[in-house]
Amino acid sequence: MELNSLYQEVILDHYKRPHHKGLSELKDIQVHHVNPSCGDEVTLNLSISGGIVSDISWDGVGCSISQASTSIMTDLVLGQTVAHAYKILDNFSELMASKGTMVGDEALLDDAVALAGVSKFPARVKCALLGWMAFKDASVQAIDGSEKA
Amino acid sequence: MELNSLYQEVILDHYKRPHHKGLSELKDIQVHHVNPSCGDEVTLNLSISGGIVSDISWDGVGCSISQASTSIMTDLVLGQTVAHAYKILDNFSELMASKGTMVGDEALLDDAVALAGVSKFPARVKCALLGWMAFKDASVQAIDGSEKA
Amino acid sequence: MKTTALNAQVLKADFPILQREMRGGKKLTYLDSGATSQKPLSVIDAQSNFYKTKNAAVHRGAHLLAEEADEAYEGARKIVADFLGAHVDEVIFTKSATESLNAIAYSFGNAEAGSKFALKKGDSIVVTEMEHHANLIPWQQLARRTGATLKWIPITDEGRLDYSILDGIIDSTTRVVAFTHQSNVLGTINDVSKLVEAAKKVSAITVLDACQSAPHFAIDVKKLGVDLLAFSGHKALGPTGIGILWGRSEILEEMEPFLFGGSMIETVTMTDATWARAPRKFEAGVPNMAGAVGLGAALEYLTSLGMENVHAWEMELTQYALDKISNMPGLKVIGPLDAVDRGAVISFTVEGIHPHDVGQVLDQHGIAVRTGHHCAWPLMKKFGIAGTTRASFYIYNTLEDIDNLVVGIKSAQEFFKVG
Amino acid sequence: MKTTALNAQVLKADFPILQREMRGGKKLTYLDSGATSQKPLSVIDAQSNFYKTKNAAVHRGAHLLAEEADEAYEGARKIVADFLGAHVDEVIFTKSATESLNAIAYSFGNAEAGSKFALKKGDSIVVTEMEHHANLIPWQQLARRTGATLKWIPITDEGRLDYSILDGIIDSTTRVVAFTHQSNVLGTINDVSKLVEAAKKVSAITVLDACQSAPHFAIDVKKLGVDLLAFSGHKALGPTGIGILWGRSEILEEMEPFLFGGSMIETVTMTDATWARAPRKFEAGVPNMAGAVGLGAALEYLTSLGMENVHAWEMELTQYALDKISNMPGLKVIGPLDAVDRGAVISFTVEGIHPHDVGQVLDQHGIAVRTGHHCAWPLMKKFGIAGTTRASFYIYNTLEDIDNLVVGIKSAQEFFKVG
Ligand SMILES: Cc1ncc(COP(=O)(O)O)c(C=O)c1O
Ligand SMILES: Cc1ncc(COP(=O)(O)O)c(C=O)c1O
Repeated sequence: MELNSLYQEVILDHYKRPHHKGLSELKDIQVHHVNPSCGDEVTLNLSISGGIVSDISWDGVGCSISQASTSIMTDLVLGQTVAHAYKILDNFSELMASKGTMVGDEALLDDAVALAGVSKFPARVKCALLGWMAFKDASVQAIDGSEKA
Repeated sequence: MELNSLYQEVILDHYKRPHHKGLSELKDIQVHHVNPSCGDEVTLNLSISGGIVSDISWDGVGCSISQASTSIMTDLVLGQTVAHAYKILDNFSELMASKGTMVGDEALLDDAVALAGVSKFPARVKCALLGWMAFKDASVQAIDGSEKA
Repeated sequence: MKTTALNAQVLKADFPILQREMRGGKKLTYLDSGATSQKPLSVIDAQSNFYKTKNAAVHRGAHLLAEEADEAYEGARKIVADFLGAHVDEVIFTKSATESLNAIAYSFGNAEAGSKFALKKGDSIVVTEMEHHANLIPWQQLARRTGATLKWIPITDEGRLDYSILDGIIDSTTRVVAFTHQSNVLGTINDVSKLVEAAKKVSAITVLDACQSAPHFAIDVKKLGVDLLAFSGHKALGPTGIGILWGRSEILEEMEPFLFGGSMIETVTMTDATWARAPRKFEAGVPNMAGAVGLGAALEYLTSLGMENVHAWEMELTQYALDKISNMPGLKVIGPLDAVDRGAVISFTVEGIHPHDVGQVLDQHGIAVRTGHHCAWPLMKKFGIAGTTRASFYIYNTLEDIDNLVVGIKSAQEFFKVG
Repeated sequence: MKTTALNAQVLKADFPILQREMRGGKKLTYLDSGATSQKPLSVIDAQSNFYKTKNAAVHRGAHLLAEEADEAYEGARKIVADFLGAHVDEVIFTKSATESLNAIAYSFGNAEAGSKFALKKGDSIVVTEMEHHANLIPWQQLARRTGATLKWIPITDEGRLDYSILDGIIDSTTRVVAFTHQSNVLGTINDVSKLVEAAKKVSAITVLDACQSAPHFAIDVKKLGVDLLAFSGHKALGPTGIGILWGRSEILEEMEPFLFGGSMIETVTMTDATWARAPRKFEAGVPNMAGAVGLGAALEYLTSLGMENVHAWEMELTQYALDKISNMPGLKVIGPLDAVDRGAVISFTVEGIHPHDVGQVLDQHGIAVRTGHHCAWPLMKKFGIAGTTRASFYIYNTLEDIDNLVVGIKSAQEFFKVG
């Protein structure tokens, strides 16, 4: 059944018990993103020090896909260099655009490969990307800010 | 051939030698009407005294139908009471709306019955009515004006 | 089961799309007519036949095709007029209700200072808290441009307008009262006569969003008493890209045009132009002729069923669905629970499952519903939710469709281990 | 006769309407494509099939139909983008060129004071004397609302823009230069690069009315260098009720929206709203999905013919027709007499016969032409005429069609005893 390929166990796990959810006090920057077509929202706090994602936390409302994807993303980028985080992000974006033709690079994406099935459901891709786009936006702002400072 | 039913001899005669064309100096009122869909125009001078159309003249550019119809109209209403002119006008309007089902009351409409064929060509009905609508407008204004005076 | 004059199971055969297969080989259970309705073959063919036999630009041609196109287009206008109990010159073709509503707001914005339509600081526009964005944002923008204030009638927890405080909201500053006939989320049908009465008392212009009403029950603009009304063809079995703006003759005669261009003029010079009369004044450019003809065929289809029968069947479906759904564990209906003054739209939340995920599981069952904020975001906030799942019914829906929905929801609850 | 890659006689078979009988049992000779084109079966079927298999509201649904509708709709956007050499996010679906042009003018009108789009007293808008009302009156109105001045580039007796005095018209006050690519009356193709250069020198925004060009020859928005462009689907083999507004990304990003409602927002509260990005920002409401899909099929049809072939064939027709018509006694062509920088539109007057009467006689021969002012009234006044008869050609026209026209005109001259 296709539903199982969309909602893999690991996704449902992240959905029920999301990681890094609840906004931490530590933050260089906070962004708020919405998915206008459904109203889902995410708020993301991000700190970058020495080119490394030193802290990340989030809160929001959304479907299982957006919640799980955001949770997985935070696991993946925390403690990584921004450059490596962007590599993950690019790889994940490509996977999401693949319309079910890619399985995903597990070495790079880890739990995020479980989201590969989402790419077969065009309307859900935006859900999977919501948190990732927030991270991208926040990191750009954080770097811009630190460059100016 | 349908063309002959549209363009009867009498219409072509009025078109080539229109009656009361050329604006007279005498006028209570002048109106200018256009057919926005084709740009045809008519300017009409009208005098009414003692409830009678005492003078009417016109100028304008337009197709054979609009020119002939205006020419015929001026023949019909000049010297008539306004009430009788309206009766002619109503009768003619009805003929134009008849989609080819009426032949027209020759006793009342005289040469205007030659325009009966126009009613089969919906796009041309407006041409046939241009001068008549100008007369109606002018007569209403003339009467309003004289009542106020 | 009561028998109505309308046999939905038989009607399904008129709609080619309802025969198609969905994911997992399931037949389509279409419960999203509130977003857009499906089209009977007669509508699809009316459009095709227009292109195959009489396509030409209307209003401008002296040739036979243009005459026939004109007759078809103006014939469609007459059908719409009859459908609404209106005069034919009061019916304006637009591309959608969204355009119709924006057209009204822009026309008011174009009015000369001092005209009855011109707004200024100190004036107010009144809407309701349950408006679709299409009947909210144009007024926000008009208020912003003119300095007028936007006010709104709040709703009760049941999802009805709070009429008790109407007097405090529609007052001597009110120039426009714009409201929906039926909420596209709650199903609530508003009390038009009460609102019109309040508006008339202060000489405000009334604008009715009939998107969710005109397709579903008989409407008579004279009886409603509003000044302007909008609806979309595509929600009424008609094609996409065609909508209606109806206005009382006296109002249209005085209103400024909205779109400028061909066919809406009387005279034009390089620096100035004067306007044709309504409805021409409001239809600039070559119109959506095939769309109008298709909408004509759609309204003829509805009329042949009888709008009373359409309404009666929808009420039967609504009652049946409300009974079933409101009794399911974990389900909460957002909107009135009784099938009185409410239409065939049911929004609900499922405890523990996000609407998107509910919709996804239903999709797996071949069931098409809408999920999200339904372009009524302020309403969602009022209820403190991110969105709902919405099932909306039309003439081709059967009780079996609702049974399918119930099965689908249960299966979602099982899949997500809730309820 | 030169051979081109396009066989009009064969193409006729793709167009159902060209098989029908006209008055007096004559076959249809359709010479009114400048007003609206006929539709090949592939376009008619594309629309029908959308309704029969994937109709659903785009942008909002989580169900399979909505996904498929979305794919079809966005696929059509991609086809349009490719057709114009544009980026897909630069393509906005409207209902017509008229809407597109009005949308631009209203968007500028909605701009905050001080924005690059906001106009004020002292600013000027430049158009040409050969504009269709749709690219004239919206600017008259914007000028009226903002206090800006409307100026225009006059035309020569031959019917070309008078470029010699461009400098005096496009000057430091100029904020917008809006002009037609090809005149719908004269056939004149304007020198886009010259006008864009003059506009760029003073940092004015350029708006191109491509109604009569995009359907007839290859267009590349990057090469044209304009900022905004509009055309109508129905003149390009597409359905009625669908049009295109193209804008350079940077421009669209900064422009204010025009219609407000569903799908164009990012967030909404009762008092305020923020906008989605282009193209979404400019497409409020449920769009004309079937229309977009039909337009996609139309542009695919044209692309499969090759726009160079379309153009080459039209030039052959134009040359042939100009030779024939300009040599007829009593006939006067209004517009350039040589087939250089001019398109397949020929306007003419027949001495002693009013255009309406010419059209009527032609109609009797099954020939459909347009007569009147062609929504370019100021241009008529410039030439001191009330109107013209206009024959306009497209891919399905043959040399024989032109021969028919000549016979028809002669018969009109005989009937009215002139010439
Ligand atoms: C040059 C030109 N501009 C604008 C228009 C308006 O197009 P539409 O009526 O399809 O909006 C037309 C055609 O009518 C045209 O020929
Ligand atoms: C109540 C209501 N108003 C307005 C609209 C807007 O209609 P459209 O998108 O067809 O313009 C809708 C539907 O989307 C609606 O349900």
